[in-house]
Amino acid sequence: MERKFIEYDFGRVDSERMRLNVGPQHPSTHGVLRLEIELEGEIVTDVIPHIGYLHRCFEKYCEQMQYPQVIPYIDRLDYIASMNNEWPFVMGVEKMMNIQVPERVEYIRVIFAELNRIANHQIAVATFGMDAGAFTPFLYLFRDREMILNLFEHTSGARLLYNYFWVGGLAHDVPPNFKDTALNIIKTVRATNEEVMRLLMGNKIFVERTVKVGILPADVAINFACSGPVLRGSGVEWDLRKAQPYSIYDRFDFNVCVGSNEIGVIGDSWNRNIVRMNEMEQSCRIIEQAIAQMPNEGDVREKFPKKVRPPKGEIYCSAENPKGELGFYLVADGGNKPFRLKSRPTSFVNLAVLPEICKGYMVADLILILGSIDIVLGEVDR
Amino acid sequence: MVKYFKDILLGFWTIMVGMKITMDHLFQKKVTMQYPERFDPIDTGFMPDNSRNKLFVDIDDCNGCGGCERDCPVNCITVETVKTVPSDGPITIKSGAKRTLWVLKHEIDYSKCCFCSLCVESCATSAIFHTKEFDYSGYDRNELKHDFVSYSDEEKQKKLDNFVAYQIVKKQEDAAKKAADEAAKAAAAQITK
Amino acid sequence: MLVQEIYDNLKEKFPEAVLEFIGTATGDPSTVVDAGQIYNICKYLRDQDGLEFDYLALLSGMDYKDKFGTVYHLYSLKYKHRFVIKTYLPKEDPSLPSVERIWKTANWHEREAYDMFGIKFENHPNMIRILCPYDWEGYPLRKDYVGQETYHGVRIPV
Amino acid sequence: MGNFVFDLIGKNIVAALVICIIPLVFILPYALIAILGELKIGAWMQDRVGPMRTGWKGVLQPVAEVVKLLQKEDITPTIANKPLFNLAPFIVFIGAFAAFAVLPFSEKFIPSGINLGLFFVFAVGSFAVIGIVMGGWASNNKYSLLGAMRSVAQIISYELPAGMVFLSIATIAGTLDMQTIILNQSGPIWNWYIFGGPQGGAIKFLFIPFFVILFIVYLISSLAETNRTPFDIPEGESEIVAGYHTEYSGMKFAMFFMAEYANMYVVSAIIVILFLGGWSSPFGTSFMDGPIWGIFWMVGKAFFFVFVQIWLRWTLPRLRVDQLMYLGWKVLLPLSIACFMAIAFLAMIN
Repeated sequence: MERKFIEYDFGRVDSERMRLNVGPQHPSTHGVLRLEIELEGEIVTDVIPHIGYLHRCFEKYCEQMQYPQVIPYIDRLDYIASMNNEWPFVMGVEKMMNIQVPERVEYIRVIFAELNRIANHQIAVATFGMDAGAFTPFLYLFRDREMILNLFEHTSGARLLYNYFWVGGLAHDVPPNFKDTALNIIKTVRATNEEVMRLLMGNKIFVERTVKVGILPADVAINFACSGPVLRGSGVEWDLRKAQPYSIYDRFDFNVCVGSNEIGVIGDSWNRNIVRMNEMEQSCRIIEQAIAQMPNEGDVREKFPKKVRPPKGEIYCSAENPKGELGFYLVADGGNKPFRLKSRPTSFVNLAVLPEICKGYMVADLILILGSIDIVLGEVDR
Repeated sequence: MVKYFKDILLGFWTIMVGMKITMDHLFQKKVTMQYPERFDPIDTGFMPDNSRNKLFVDIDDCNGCGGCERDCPVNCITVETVKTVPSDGPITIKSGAKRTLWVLKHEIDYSKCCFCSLCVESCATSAIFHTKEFDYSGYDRNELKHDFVSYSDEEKQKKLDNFVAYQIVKKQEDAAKKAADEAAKAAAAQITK
Repeated sequence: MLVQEIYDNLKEKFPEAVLEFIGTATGDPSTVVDAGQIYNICKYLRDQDGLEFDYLALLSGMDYKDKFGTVYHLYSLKYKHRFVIKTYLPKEDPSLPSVERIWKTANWHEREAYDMFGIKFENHPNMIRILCPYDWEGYPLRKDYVGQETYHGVRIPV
Repeated sequence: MGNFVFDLIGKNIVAALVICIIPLVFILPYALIAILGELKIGAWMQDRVGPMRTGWKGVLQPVAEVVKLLQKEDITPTIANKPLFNLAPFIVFIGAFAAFAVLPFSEKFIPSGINLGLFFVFAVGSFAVIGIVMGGWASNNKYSLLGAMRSVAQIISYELPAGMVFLSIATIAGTLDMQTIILNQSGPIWNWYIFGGPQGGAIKFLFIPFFVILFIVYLISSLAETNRTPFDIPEGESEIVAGYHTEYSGMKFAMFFMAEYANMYVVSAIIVILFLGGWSSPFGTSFMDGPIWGIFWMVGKAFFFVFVQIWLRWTLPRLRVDQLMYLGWKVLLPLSIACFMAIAFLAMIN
């Protein structure tokens, strides 16, 4: 694919390049990220990300922790999608210990993971809009996310860091009016999405700001091992839920959303964002199907093992997180603590592509590209 | 040229659409909750029964097993215990089981607590649980440490002394018993000889 | 393609460099290869028709107490198969060729492995620390790591 | 148009001072109201309730903010160029304040009834850019410098379409005097320029589309000149932190703030004067008309456009620098020139 940059002839202009530190404290670095950028006027010629400001030795801690104690730490990786984070770890330990979790648990897990995917994409779209200067859609989306968080709070007891998926089951059963609440949430999410499509995504200014900005060709995206909406925005149809169906995802009918040339160019910021908008709709569909199929009765805690002690061995277990593929490479030595737990942090891998795609654009575009990658610094730095 | 005018019109039209949406919202019902006035933590609509807030330990129910201390991922709980002695009499915890340990210290550092609920899960007697209180603060980090044991220092010291004294007594008794046993054994051996 | 077939294919091509096949009762099987040949093997795995591992999911450094190691988790988006390669490295001065030129994503993963384990990757364009401060001493994820007591005059709480 | 203050207390220095102070007395309460409007309208559009703590329903919030800004430590960066750094906010404010000299409030009251009112507004309108560049450069901050650079390009480019709009109105009105322009439009509502102006007959309807386009062109240019969304590029919060006023704090920041709000009123008032009949009543000369009602109509109409600016701010995302230039040079300028030529032609055959 041909890469289109804003053409600018540096040769003839006798000017000094400016080095600018974007961050660690900057309104739109989504946390404590420092980008050392080199500017030619307003054109970005080089970007060097400096990360690690939020590094808190996650992997070292995990070696000191028993398996159930690791889960609260995993919550704090990508603190916007904690439910999804817990899943690959729990799934990996269950596979190692050969635990078959009950049907009902699988359905509840799917519903919560998809609800959290919606919540995450709402934040991603909202903050992306705010990077472009539109503040109002941000609050509309946050208002709806509040409903999802309320449901999570009524289920797990916490709003953000759930510690809900446990090895062999779930920490609590769902509240009695769970199905109605979930369906109500879907209704609201759809209504707001339609509104955001008109207010933000359809706005000509926003379209002009995002199309043909930060074009990430498919081969580069694969080479950089991008995943999630960043990869799918580049037109690669790769979703772990379809490619290697884990849990019960093969029972649901949903589409993998990919970027298109309809508005903008495949792989630009606009496509990454519209993939998120469409994925919310697909998540709604999955939740509807899951609620219809879900068994009503059953104990979510019946398969809890007495002691979580996976046998000696190693496993790489990954799941399709809202931001992409989150995996845990777990090496167990037969004890009650992991010998080594290496995470494959989605945002870390996706952020690595930033210097590749933002050269030749303006500072304002750099911020938008960073927003369209949708990183969480808790996960980048661990 | 057509695209030029189309773009201008499209830009104008989408701005109008956006302005209509914000104008509609101007007259809609607001969703803000005025926090301290309209917030009632007892109201289940705001806070569910299993919500995870400040921890509380019912020390009369705590048998001092230390499970919460072991299961805490952030080591915010400190439990110190001493064994009971027969002279304390037949004592039980609130739920009726026999108490074998005096809890001398059960301290939770709320500034470290991560509200994961693992301690609640591990407690066999349900002595530790989450309350509905969540807005607490202090001017010093140490103010957020809370010790649930209400014994005075003398009482604690007395319990420790009791235990130590009992250990000595027990040791002597054991020694005496052992000596008696050996004497009996020796006597028995004598007899068999 | 099954993991066993890929292993056989690889063994045929690199009889010297492919050392061992570890199949476990639980979890993923993996293949141990010679660290010095890792670049050639990875290049083969990416470019060979029928294998085409174009996606490096994860590159992790390892400390097995008696030796170091690196683990590569590979996907093929086309054939949807996975493969795991391992290398073992000596305790003294561990180093092996970088695969950054094959998969760009290895850039940051290798920097992280260097940061955490002190494993050096040859031919890497920018072999500096990534998560720890640039002037940090020691390699934190090593099993025998002892932390710094002070950093720029600030005491580090244990 | 005589000035009624001079009539009242004679032509002396006290009268001159009073005339100078009246706009200032107007700006301060107006700025408070506009800030409150910004907070509240923004909140309501986002389904929030906005500030609720200070006073009844939070109406005293802007007062609290001003008091906070006054109390704040006034920080000057050590490496800043101090004289320029300290001077910049005042120059920006003077630019906005000077425009009030020729803004009529009613039939009877205009601080300075010079007959080059439009030209004067145009001239002092570009004054602010000097202050912005001064502040941005003197702050010795790269973000401030970027903001200042953007601001210059923006304000200079949008002066042109605005100038074309002024020119068209001057052509049709035959004057640059504000009061005369308004007097031309007095009478019933269809005498306003946006409805084709005072001329009668069928040719009036030929004028309407061009005036409407000019009206929109000026509305957009005015947003750009006051650095309001979607043209708040010089202070684009998500990109360059706060642009040219990143390093300012306390009272000097308040000056920038006040200048922005004063500018909002100035451009709104000019829209009202040029297209919507200024202080004249929409019900003709017989009903709700007169000097006192004139103030009501003038300020009321201007406040509506202040509201529109706030409304746009909470609706739209921000443009990029090159798109801003594209819009200014390739869309607004050709459109305004075309409209100017059409209007001149129509005025000639009329």
